[in-house]
Amino acid sequence: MGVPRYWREIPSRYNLIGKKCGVCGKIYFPPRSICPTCRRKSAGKMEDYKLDGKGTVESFTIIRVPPPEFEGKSPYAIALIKMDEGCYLTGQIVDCNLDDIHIGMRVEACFRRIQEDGKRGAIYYGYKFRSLKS
Amino acid sequence: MGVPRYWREIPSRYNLIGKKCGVCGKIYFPPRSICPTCRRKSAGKMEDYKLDGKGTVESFTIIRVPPPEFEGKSPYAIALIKMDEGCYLTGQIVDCNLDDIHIGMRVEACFRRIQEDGKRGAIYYGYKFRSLKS
Amino acid sequence: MRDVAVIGIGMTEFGEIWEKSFRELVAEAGIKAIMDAGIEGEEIDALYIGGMSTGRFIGQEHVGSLAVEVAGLEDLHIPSTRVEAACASGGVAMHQGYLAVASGMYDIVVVGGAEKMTDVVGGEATNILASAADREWEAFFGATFPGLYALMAKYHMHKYGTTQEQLAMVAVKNHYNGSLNPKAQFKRRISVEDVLKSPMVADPLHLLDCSPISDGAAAAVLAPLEIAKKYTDKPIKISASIQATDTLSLHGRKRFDALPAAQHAAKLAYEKADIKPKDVDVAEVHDCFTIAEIIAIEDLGFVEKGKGGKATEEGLTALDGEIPVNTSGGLKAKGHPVGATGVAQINEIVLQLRGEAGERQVKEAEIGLAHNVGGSGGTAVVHILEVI
Amino acid sequence: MRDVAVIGIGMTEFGEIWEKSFRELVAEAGIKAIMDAGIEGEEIDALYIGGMSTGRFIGQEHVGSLAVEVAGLEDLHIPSTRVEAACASGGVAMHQGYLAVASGMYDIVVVGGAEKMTDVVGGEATNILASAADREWEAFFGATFPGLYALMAKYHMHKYGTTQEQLAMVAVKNHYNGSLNPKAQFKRRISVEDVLKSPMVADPLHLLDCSPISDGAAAAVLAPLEIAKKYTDKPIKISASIQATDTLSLHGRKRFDALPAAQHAAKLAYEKADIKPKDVDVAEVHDCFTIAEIIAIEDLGFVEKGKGGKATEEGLTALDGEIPVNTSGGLKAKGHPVGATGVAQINEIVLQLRGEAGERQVKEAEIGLAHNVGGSGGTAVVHILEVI
Ligand SMILES: [Zn+2]
Ligand SMILES: [Zn+2]
Repeated sequence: MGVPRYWREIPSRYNLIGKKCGVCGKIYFPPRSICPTCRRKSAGKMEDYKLDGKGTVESFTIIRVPPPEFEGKSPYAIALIKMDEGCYLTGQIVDCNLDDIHIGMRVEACFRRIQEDGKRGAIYYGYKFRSLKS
Repeated sequence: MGVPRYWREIPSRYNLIGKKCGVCGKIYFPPRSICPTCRRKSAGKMEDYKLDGKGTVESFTIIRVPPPEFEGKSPYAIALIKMDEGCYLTGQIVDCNLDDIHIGMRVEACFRRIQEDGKRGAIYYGYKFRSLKS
Repeated sequence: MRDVAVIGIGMTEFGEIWEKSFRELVAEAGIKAIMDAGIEGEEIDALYIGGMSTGRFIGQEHVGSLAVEVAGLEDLHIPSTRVEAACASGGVAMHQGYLAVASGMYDIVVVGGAEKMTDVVGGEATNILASAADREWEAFFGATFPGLYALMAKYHMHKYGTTQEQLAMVAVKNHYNGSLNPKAQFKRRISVEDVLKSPMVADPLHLLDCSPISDGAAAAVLAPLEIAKKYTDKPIKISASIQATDTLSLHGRKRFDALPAAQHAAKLAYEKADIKPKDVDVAEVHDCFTIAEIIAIEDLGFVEKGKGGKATEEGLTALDGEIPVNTSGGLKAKGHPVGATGVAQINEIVLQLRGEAGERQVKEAEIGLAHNVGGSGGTAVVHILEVI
Repeated sequence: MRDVAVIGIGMTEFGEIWEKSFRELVAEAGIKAIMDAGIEGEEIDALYIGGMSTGRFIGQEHVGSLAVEVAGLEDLHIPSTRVEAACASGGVAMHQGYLAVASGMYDIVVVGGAEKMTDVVGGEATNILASAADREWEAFFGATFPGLYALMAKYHMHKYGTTQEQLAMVAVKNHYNGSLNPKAQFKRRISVEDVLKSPMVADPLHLLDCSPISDGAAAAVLAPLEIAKKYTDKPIKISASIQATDTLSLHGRKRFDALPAAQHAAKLAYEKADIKPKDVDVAEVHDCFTIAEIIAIEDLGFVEKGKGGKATEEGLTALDGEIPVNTSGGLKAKGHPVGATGVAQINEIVLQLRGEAGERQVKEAEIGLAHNVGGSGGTAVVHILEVI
């Protein structure tokens, strides 16, 4: 199963632009069409909002049996990250020793190659995270 | 999507062995576990029954846009065939000019290569039909 | 059993909607239907969503949960159920939603249907659509999905003298109707000659006898009729909703010139709604191929078995005919995102019965029918809707 | 709303069943359940069948129609509906079948669940199972399905001090139970050391913390309680059936140490059945991974949140414990043909409540619970069954 064409072009993957509810002000990433708190009142009022890219590791794992698309890339770290804006997302942690990853670790987004599709010759980019030196 | 492993080995594909209902005597091909007329009375009473392989074309079409597994094989004829035992099946008609195929045409089963799976190097065999010279 | 009404509808444009993902399509149709119904999220008791092969088209199963997330309903933890019956997935979602309300189990149920088909390459779509048929005993031997309908077409032509031109006229009519529908995938009018000159897919079906590969989503909001007026001035009553089945394989059927499941569903639906076929003012039928519409108008009793081709030629089913069929453009011209189709049909009938169908409005339409088929007839769903 | 009973059950052996196709598995489970219930085909009003990814595992969608054909019911044209909610597909089929009977819509409904997972090669199964999660925002970035549960495990360990050994003890217990179940995929008993020494899949989950890839099917026959005695001396009453949802994505949830959908379903189920968690005599819970069982027994209120590891260690959930959990071997040892699992759980609870569970029989089991989860918690279904 290749990556659907649409996905290659999801701009939020590059620019971390989520949504801010025009009613309650809450920030959502991945982007949502409706605020789960304000619901119909928020329809048409979800505005683009660019995340700062900084967050904290809430949990993580090391993938040692990868799916076919990540063959040859394991082991790699996947984390649940709480962004400073309050929303959560799933992403890889890179540029560090896997043993150094820990819950509570501060991270920042960087843009990297995520997958390749050998058959179609396509490369898909998006965010990963690295340790935030503060 | 490759052909599931199980399918390569469906013996009925080779030997045209269907089922005969032990209650009403009706013959089924493809094989069934339950007779749709006798239902629970037929459970456990569906006996193997080898078809003679002869039948009549009930309808047919020429496939000109083939699925990926039949790439390069089109045009080819697919027919709805009423077997002499009373059951119907779907199969290709081969060894004749496509223009000669007609509803009411008498045919007999022959055993042929159906599909190849380039990636796995597997070849799948089964029945096709050819004109019955009587 | 209580009466059920449609109180809201919504759908996306159909076509190759390259810039929107499956979830955005679902969100768009769902939000439109909810806004149309004027309900609050907290009022929704359950969701049903039809999708045929989301696992293969977009690598995503579990779209019931996805629908809850895109609708922002997760904190309510309401049941959301994906149903699948190939190209009848949308109709089955409607039927299951109808049952949920009719039985008194739920009050407000949102029904959706969606498919994103254009993201796969080339022949992959052909292979996926063959999963609506019997993979082991039909597709394995080389039968394609158009091929199965071609077998029915050839049989029908042989038995009743139906002609290629009559088949083509179904496409011509539906493209004409599609030209009046802003949401249709094809808005270009075509001629019988265009159809007959288009490449042959599976004799006797040409490319223009076949519905396209499409993206799209549709939704409808259901409520008990007794409270429907609270939400809308124009509730449309569902006077019958029947789901029926037959064998998965075409060769397993009792006959090849009809879809027995559709005949059965139609019979029960007419009984339930207490109407006759001739009482139907407008119908959306499952014209995945032109032959399918001809068989459908026979199975639905609009004409005698075998007379569908002739009736089409004579204009019975045209927009200004006695029983306008596929005023939306049908699957042929409106587009056929398989999981969405059954719900999109309901959208069209509701528009017609509300008198909101614009240029393609059928005058004084009071009773509408929707006929949705899965595979080569393994599933059929018939809905009858009425102005109240 | 009327009471509903299970009047028949049937299932195939689970495992790598190389010599049987999907349809043969469906036929076998269905026929066994129908024979067990002692019903005639003509009495069946509707079918519901759960299957997660039949389109990708065997290239076959439209399995509602397929089930009708394998059961020989096509001439009745009864509605047959495939439902899908990833690994909760079977539980959702049970719930939809329950609604259909409880609402008075139908009397006899046959519910099935099936999956044939071992026919695909290598990593393909991993990719398919990821379609239960959010393909765009989880799997795209490299998250696997075991990976999502590993995130929950790590979180739980960090927050509550749950240990790898406690996780392993879930597997040890369930393999022990599986050794007493003739239909289980794994009948080999294992030790904590075996689990900890098995290869790491996604830290902290080892291979033996994960349920296997399996083939299998299960079925159940439902009827209104008031007529159930006509068919069986031992009808088992469904005293609650609740289906709930949450976001598809794990990162979209309100918490990561629980499945809010399961907590919600459990709460409503206890209210409906009018019992407390401690009243449950035997439970089948969704242990797709060992951490899932620990979270499940907390979400179900058998223990306080955070105490699931300790309770497992202390034997609360062992066959001779206070609340025996996964007496069948669970998904871990019995096997996990995803679409079948929810219905197989009902099979086990019915066997236990009938007193027919053989060597693994729980003494005086009168109230049983089944807990089935889809994806990482996007869907949850809880059933409570009772001896009457
Ligand atoms: Zn808000
Ligand atoms: Zn018989």
